[in-house]
Amino acid sequence: MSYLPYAVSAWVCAVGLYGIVTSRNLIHLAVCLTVTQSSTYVLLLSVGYVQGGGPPIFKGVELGTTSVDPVVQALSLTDIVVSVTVLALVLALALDVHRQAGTVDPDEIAAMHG
Amino acid sequence: MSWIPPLLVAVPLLAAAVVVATDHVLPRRVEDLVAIAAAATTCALGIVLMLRSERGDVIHWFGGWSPRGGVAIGIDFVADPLAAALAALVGGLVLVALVYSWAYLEEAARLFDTLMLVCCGAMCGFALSGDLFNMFVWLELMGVAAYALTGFEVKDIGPLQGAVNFAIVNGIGGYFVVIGIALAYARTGALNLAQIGQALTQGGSGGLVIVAMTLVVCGFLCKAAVVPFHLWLADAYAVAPSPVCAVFAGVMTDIGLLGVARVYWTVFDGAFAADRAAVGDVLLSLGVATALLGGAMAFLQRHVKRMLAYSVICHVGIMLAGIGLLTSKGLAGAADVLLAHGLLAAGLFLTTGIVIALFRSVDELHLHGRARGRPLLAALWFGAALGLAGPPYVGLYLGHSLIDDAASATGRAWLPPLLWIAGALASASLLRAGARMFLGLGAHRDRLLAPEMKERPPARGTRLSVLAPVTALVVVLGLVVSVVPGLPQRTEAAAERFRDRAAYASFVLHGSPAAHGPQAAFALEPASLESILYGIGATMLALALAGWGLYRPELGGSRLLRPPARALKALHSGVIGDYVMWLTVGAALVGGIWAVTLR
Amino acid sequence: MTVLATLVPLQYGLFGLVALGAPAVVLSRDPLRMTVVNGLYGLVLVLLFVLLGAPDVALSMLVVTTVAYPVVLLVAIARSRSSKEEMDEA
Amino acid sequence: MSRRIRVAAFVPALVVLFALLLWGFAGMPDFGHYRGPYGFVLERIATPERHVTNVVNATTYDYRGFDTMGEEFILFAAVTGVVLLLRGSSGSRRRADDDVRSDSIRLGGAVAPALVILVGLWLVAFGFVTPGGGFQGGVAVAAGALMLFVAVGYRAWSTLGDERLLDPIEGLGAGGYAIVGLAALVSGVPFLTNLFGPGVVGTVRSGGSAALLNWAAAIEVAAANVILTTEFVEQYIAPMVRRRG
Repeated sequence: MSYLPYAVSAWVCAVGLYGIVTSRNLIHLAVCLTVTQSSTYVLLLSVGYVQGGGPPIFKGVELGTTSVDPVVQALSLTDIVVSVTVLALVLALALDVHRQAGTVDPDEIAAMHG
Repeated sequence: MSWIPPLLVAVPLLAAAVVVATDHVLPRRVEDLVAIAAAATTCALGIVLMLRSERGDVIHWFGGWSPRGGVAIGIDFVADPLAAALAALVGGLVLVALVYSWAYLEEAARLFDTLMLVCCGAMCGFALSGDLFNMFVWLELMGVAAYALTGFEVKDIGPLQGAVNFAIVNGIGGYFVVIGIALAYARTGALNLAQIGQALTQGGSGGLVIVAMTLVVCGFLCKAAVVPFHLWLADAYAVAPSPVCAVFAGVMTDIGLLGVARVYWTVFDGAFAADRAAVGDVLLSLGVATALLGGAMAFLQRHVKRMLAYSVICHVGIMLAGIGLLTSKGLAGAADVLLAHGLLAAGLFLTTGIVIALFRSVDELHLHGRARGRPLLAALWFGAALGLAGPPYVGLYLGHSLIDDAASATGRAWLPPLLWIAGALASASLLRAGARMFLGLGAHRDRLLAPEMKERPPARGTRLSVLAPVTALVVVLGLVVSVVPGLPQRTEAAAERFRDRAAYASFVLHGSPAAHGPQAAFALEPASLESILYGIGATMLALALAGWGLYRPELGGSRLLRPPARALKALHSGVIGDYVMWLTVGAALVGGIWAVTLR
Repeated sequence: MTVLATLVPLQYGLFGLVALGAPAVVLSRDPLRMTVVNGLYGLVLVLLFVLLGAPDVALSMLVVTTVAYPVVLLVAIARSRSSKEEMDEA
Repeated sequence: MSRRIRVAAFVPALVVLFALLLWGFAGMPDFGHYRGPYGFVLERIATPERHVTNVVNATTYDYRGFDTMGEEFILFAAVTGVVLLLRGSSGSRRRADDDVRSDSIRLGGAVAPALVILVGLWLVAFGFVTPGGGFQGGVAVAAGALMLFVAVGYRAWSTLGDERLLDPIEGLGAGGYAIVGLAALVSGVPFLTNLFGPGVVGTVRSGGSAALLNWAAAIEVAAANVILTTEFVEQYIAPMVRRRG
């Protein structure tokens, strides 16, 4: 069981990649990107987890109490910001693509551009 | 001098914020000046830092959080001569691009300046960072600014498609890097490159380390556009405005290679000390494949910027092959190729920009003879294109000759001819395009080349009094790289230090300054006869291939060439699903090979 | 720590939900439906992060899933459904 | 390349990649057995030395504050990029003049935005004490502003969302982070070094200049999100307005 969280993360990553490759819609594809990225938060937080540990916040908790790793949490926070910005940028591009081409299907767009 | 490294990031980023904050107060030209001043400062600081770091690495611990008992608790910048030189090149090319776009992009608003400055700061940060996650942050920042710059011409479908493909492939590369970081962190509990490397030396290799290296390296190779992660590059560089391309082609692509070299020599080298060759051979093969495919694809293009994009891929392959030799000479050769190629590729993109501004076309066949009577432009174009082939003591020659030496020292005599031929192919395509555009030579039609693009490039500023001198400066600098006295010795000394993992680790974690040998002498190294012959041969080959390319349709033989050409073009389909498929195949292949060969 | 120990099965349950949620999002081919499923998937992640002792990350994920993602996605979907003529008008 | 060939080539590669990931992950310590040392060192020193009880935020804005500077600029660059993409390269907004909104919402939505904004500010202010911080609070403040849009309508919103107001704020947020860093450098200590002492444990004033960075991040995040939302919502509204007019 102690391997399950890591396996879930690998699974989510693979599922997201599958979604990206088979996608017929840039908006769908952008969401698949965020799904792929969600595997990285799951992995990071699982890596830093300490069995029986509380959050690394020592307000009203005695110092030295077992707690989980704060570093991976800081990394995940940055990662989440990256995912929002990439989603916003890809969607903005998708909007422009739709304005110019009238479609958001990657195959059709490539065919149109030659 | 330890105050310089943070400024290389802080100055351009702060200037970007200032440009946005004062947008409605300051006139546009003043904002442009702020941006130009910031880029110039970055370039100057980079040069100072490079000279200083030749006497010993310069380290800066952010927030003053230096390591305690060998455990890094903060983030550090470590400036060695190679990284500092790259930062200086970044500043210089961004400066050139900003000055150029002053005259070129008439409606270039603050958005352009802002994004260029952000990109500049991010590239410097990536080059100098000594922390694995911090490298990822700069990689993403570089990317976010670059996607938007690629889509600058939002009125056309081409730029948008290029930006989408760029964003998605590099985004996935970024996720690979993060997963690799998580793996390394789980094993070592560290994010600092030196500390991870130190811990892995003791912990040995095994599946975790192999997979972590695969993911981090593949992630960086996406940025560096190495086969099969390269497909996005031509879509993006063909459509971004020329000054943007000059920066992208000149430094941003190659910076991914710096990432590969950095993580290999600071992190993974210790763990795989017994199987170095197995690591290097994969990089070497990828490099050779990239160089040859890039050269061949360049030859099949008629869209000049697309052709240049493939020539960039070709030279990235040459650099990766140099790095893959895993010796100081090989790395130094890659660094010198990077410098000369960065300047020449930037010069070629800037020259193309002028051609676009004057003739509103980027199509080799369409421009046939139309640029006749432009001797200066023609001289710049042919000079830079020939420099890429590397005739003796010109342009890329120095880097090539160092890689030749490294290859023969490691018993790989087959490597140099392949790399010279690849470079000659790229050079030949550019010479052919130049001969059609500027001299009006050759056939008017060639069905072997990629189909014509429908789009007409947008109107651009044509103030040649600004555009031409800037372009000429870059091209001339690129051509004389090979004859700078002492450059080969100094890059080699820098490369030697770059590869010294133990010295790096004890310097970063324990502050013990590494002892460095005496300053390399300023002397022109007597080049080996082989390299001179290769250089002459590559130049002749480039000229011959260019001539053949010009008159090929009349010479026949098309039936033989058409099927492979069609197959190559089909691979580069422009469909993002295909690109991600290839990316996955590449990562699986690299990881699979290492899983079998590294034990 | 006994309170935290009782949460372990819940953690594994949420990991299982994440494993099911990801394909559910990816296989929703209709973008609007996908936005909803993605929101639910985000909420599962929020709960998981809370149980992994990461309230800060959970809070970030919460504001992102409930505010940032839906706004940009819904606008993009709405615009991509309008016809070419309407786009030209705009 | 047809879709079928693409998927046929992709699936085996994906299986190999998945197997590689599983193989690599098998080398990690068991779930729940993080071994340190990085995190444990920070947990040991953060509260005594920095007077900060939320070690995550101490990491985000102090020990690894430089990462967060990069993160703020990622947001900054993304907003600039979205503006570039959605408005065209000139960067000037095409302003729609009409009011598109349902009157029924206006009355109900007066109190809620204020509450949400307050919650956001609270999250920022107590970031070094309890969960929360610049990013979470900043998005919450932006969400409150978004609710205000629903409540007061487009015209009032576009006054609030005016670029002449928001651009300087955004520049200040991102630039402020760099300025705090440079201030340290100018006073002769490393970039982003804390200049104000650690403050008082468990209060708003804990964290020293990292608290300033927290506020700079909050300003950047809030402004960035308001601009992003405005740009996207305008994509939706502008054509509707034009059709009415």
